[in-house]
Amino acid sequence: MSTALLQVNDLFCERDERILFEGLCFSVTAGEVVQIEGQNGSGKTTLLRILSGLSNNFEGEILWQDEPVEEVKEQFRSELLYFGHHPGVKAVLTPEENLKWYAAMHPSISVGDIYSALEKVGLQGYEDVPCHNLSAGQNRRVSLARLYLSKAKLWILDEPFTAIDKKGVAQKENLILEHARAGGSVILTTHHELTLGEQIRRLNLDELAGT
Amino acid sequence: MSTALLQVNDLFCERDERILFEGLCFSVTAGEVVQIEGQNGSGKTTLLRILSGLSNNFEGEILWQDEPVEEVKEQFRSELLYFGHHPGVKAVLTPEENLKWYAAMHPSISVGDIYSALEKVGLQGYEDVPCHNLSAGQNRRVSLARLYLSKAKLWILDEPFTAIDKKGVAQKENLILEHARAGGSVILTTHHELTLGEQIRRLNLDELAGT
Amino acid sequence: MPRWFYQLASPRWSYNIMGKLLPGFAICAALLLIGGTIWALMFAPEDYQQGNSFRIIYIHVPSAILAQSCYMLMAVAGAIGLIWKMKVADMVAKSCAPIGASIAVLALATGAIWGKPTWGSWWVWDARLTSMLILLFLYLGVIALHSAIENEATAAQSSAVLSLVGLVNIPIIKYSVEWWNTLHQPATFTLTERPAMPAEMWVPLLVMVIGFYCMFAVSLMMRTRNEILYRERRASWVRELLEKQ
Amino acid sequence: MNQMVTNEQSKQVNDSVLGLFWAVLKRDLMLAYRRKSDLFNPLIFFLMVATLFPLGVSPEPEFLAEVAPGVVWVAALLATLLSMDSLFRSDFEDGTLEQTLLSPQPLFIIVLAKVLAHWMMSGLPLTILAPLLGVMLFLPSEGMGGLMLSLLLGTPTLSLIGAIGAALTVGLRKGGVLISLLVLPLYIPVLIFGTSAVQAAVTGLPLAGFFALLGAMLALGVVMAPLAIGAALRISVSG
Amino acid sequence: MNQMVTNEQSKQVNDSVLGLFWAVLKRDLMLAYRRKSDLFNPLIFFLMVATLFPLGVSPEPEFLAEVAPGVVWVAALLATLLSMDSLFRSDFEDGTLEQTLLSPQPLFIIVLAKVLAHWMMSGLPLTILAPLLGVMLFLPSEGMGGLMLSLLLGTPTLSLIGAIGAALTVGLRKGGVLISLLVLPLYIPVLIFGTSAVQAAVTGLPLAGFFALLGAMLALGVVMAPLAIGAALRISVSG
Amino acid sequence: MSFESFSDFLAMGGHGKYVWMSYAIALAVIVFNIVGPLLQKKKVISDLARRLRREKKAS
Ligand code: HEM
Ligand SMILES: Nc1ncnc2c1ncn2[C@@H]1O[C@H](COP(=O)(O)OP(=O)(O)OP(=O)(O)O)[C@@H](O)[C@H]1O
Ligand SMILES: Nc1ncnc2c1ncn2[C@@H]1O[C@H](COP(=O)(O)OP(=O)(O)OP(=O)(O)O)[C@@H](O)[C@H]1O
Ligand SMILES: [Mg+2]
Ligand SMILES: [Mg+2]
Repeated sequence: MSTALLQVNDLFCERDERILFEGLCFSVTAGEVVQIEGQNGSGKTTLLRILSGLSNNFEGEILWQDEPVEEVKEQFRSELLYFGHHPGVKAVLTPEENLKWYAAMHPSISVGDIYSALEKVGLQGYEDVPCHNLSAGQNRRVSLARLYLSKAKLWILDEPFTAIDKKGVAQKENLILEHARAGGSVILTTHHELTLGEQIRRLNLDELAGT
Repeated sequence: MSTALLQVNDLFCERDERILFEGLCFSVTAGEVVQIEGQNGSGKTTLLRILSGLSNNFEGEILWQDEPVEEVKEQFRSELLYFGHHPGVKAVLTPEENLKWYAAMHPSISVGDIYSALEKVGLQGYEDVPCHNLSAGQNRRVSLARLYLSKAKLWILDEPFTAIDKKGVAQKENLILEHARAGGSVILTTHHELTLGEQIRRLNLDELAGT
Repeated sequence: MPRWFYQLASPRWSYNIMGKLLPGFAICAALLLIGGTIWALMFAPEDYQQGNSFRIIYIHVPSAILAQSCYMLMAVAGAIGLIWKMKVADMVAKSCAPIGASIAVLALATGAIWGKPTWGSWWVWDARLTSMLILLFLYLGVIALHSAIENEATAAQSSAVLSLVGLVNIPIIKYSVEWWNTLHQPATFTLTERPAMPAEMWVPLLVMVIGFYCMFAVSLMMRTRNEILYRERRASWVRELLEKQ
Repeated sequence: MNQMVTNEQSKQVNDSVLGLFWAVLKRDLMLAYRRKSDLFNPLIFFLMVATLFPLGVSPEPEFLAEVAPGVVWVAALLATLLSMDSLFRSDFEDGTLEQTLLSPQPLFIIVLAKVLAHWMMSGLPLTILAPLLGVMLFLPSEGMGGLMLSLLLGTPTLSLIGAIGAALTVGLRKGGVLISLLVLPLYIPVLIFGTSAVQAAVTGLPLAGFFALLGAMLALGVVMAPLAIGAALRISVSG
Repeated sequence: MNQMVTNEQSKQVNDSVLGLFWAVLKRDLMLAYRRKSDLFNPLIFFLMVATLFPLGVSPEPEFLAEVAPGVVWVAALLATLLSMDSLFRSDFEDGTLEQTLLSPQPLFIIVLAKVLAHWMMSGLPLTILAPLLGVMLFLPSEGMGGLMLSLLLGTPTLSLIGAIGAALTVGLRKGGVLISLLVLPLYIPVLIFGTSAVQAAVTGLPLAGFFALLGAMLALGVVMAPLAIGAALRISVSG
Repeated sequence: MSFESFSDFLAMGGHGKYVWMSYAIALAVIVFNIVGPLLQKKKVISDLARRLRREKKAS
């Protein structure tokens, strides 16, 4: 039995008097891709922020490799890649500078890979353009380049495909599969139709909601 | 022959020394849905902003019902609905207040329709919640409610389906078709796979780009 | 609209005509400035009150006058660019700003230097000085706004609006400052009332003023020509021009 | 008959213009009320200056009385200036400014309403609070009327001029300061006439001239500034 | 042997900490440089006060000389305070703050580097510019040294304290003013010691005591404030 | 000629420092306004020429 990377026990979250989910239990093992589904406002983003440790607006227990997350924060954070609604791209910096800063925040990343990552997301030639001069999709791509850089085991991706064109989406899907095959785990949400097929597990929040 | 609502002649636009499109000619007649295609950074947003009159960073001629747009600005604006990357929703206002303001900006809209529009986009029960307490998709839905309110002939929609769930997308597609059937025109961009099928005309910017 | 107006609107025509005018102005400027300086420094009589520090006037007054005219030109050119969408006017307006600012700095600096021997301090909050300082701020604002906007056309339009607003305000500023000053500080140092100058004094001053204007014209035309070249870099005539070099 | 129709029409247009004005004004006031910060920022700044100044410079009443008109006016000016940047910025960032510019309604009215709303949240409370500051800074009581009236006439002009700067810099990522640089020189006449009026009030000199001047500037501003603001907004957004 | 390994390790850790510090500092300075506004905002504000004050209050040299220390210090304080709000806000809005908090690197160092960068763009230029203001306000030349030194020691403390307020309010849509309210009371001791130092310098009294106090506050701030800032940031983002 | 000797001329009746400083600044400003555009022109032309060559090569 492969032990769970991330284990969630009896999670409860309420916003504005509305219960988003309660008694939520699931675990993510190495090699798994989990898609959180649910309609707009069902609490996907809220869940992902809780899992990543950004929000402590919940009740329940989250275990990272069988230890409570709060106790292994350091280690958890160095194994985590979080991609939120806000892409975390500074508009006045160039793609290269943005990624360099990200590398400084994550000591496991080597700066040399940045160029190849930018090339892989189709931004060659734009390394030196300030991000506010890039299109919406190009801005997201800068942030997505982190997927190529990161050495993290667990990826938490909140609608990573927003504003990305079809070719880009297909490429990112492949990347996610590869990551899973190499023993990583991915938790993601998206409203795009995925072609990942069988390899992915779905978790629907709509059914879990209270009133 | 139906005369063109919007006619574009020999449009040229360049950004940062890169020609996005040149010699672009097309027209949109009543009842037509035109999808602008192209990969990230190909200039879709730029084109839509030019068409809507927000940007004058171009060379060429744009005609609205056979007259240069600059000369019939007032009239053009009252016939136009523009939906951009930024949804134009104030985070501290409630959905209802946001739409009321929009109605004030467009005298043809009657305030009474706001509730039914909010209901149609699935925001019943959220009329009084400040938008910063709504999810990403719900925020977009507030802005999309304008589609139900507007009496405009020409809709220019820049990735209207971002962050919207599948059910929502299907509903919006229907709405667009209905608008076209009723004699309106739609110009839109999206990276979602549309199911509109034959009724829509595609315009690919990638082929038009210069070097 | 007269024909020359349309021709002026053509960058190429403007480039060429400025190229033809330049040498003449340059020679005038050089002769007037050198001659005027020699006259001012060596031959003009010294002032009976201020002694030789008075010779600063030959720099100070031309620069003070020029700084103001330059602003006017900038605003008018900006307005033409804004209303008739004339590119060359935009370029002229853009070129005016750094020149005007440097001249305003010169007026301020010479004024401050002159103040030390006459008033005993480098700076006093006098009406003229204050309004000159404000003029400098107006220039700096236009320059800063222009350089902050990446898109050339937008930058030109924005700066034009700003300089026009400034132009409306200049008389108000001048008036208010003068009035404020008389209210607070009854004329300790009057700049306006001076003994009528003898001709030996004001003729060189006039020479210097004209010299400064010529110098301004030369600098302005050179900057505008550079601007035209850069902005019209896609035009065939610029390419031909470059190939010839 | 014909005459009447035109009248009717013009009345209708008038009504819709007033409705628009009111809708924009209401929205901006509501925004300020919800955000709170915009509402109190200038006020707190104003009070801060009044507190810090005696602490930092000198707490002696005679001294403070002498500088009070100037300090209050400088504080009001800075408070307005600092609140200016946010006037159009949030509208720009969330896309409502685009929507405003694309609406068929007259921009002049919209802009005027926005500036009025801004003034009601900066200049007006400052004016109302001014007597308190006056007391804190030992301004002689003869000066109070002059202080309030001069602020009442002067601060709308500050808002109008400042809005031009805000509109010019709204599209700029590097905005922010620029606005101070652009607007400050234009503020100086208001400052000078304003303080002169208060000083005249304190010393018992005639005031009417100053108020006439402040009023004239305001009138000029109301007529001209919205045009400049509107033009500047269109330019900024198109860039 | 064992000892050596530990040394080696701690050296490596040290290196990586320094590297992180440097990377954050560099990025923030670059951001400021690109945006320009953050770079010049406090400076321009500072100059503005120095220009407006004589215009609004009184242009007489003797009077100005007397108030100069206080005015310069109040201006520096306000300039710092006003620039504080933007310290974490843009990071919060574009999601980089989230990324920072999720990084395995020590937050203490990151925060310290950010505050240092902020100071280098506000306090430091103010200090360098202070003599110019001194001249414009006719501060006696004996006071210059004291003015600069007191600003050099005092402004970093202002940045550190202000950053706590900025961190506490960053998640709030109604932030903004709140920060002034939170931070101002904590600023007052710095203001008082700072101006006292300058006044002592002008009158030729001994200075060392004031500087020692300013230095002690700074030392305390460097050790304690980053902890508070880090905790405040985590709380704000989780809200 | 208002001056007896060259040293008189330099001294300017005790105000030499001020007068010469003013004229020096004036010279600096004039030089800035003439040489600045000249350098600018050189740069523009070399920039554009380089671009032209690059485009030629590309096509
Ligand atoms: C920073 C200091 C000073 C500044 C900014 C300044 C500025 C000005 C300005 C704006 C003018 C008006 C030019 C015009 O339009 O006719 C002017 C003229 C003049 N200034 Fe100054 N000034 C300064 C100091 C001085 C000093 C110290 C003196 C001598 C005591 C002086 C003597 C004059 C004279 C004689 C004129 C000619 C007046 C006229 O033609 O109407 N200035 N200055
Ligand atoms: N403000 C700007 N200044 C300069 N160049 C810009 C600016 N905005 C966008 N660009 C450039 O213009 C090009 C087209 O951008 P645009 O936003 O129109 O793309 P798009 O087709 O909408 O892409 P996406 O699918 O990512 O939204 C991009 O390559 C970008 O680099
Ligand atoms: N800051 C907040 N304060 C209070 N309630 C909030 C806040 N943000 C979101 N909510 C509420 O929580 C619910 C879940 O929001 P969440 O952002 O998690 O939805 P989501 O599933 O990610 O939706 P989407 O598909 O639109 O992104 C929503 O109904 C929303 O009203
Ligand atoms: Mg979400
Ligand atoms: Mg786009």
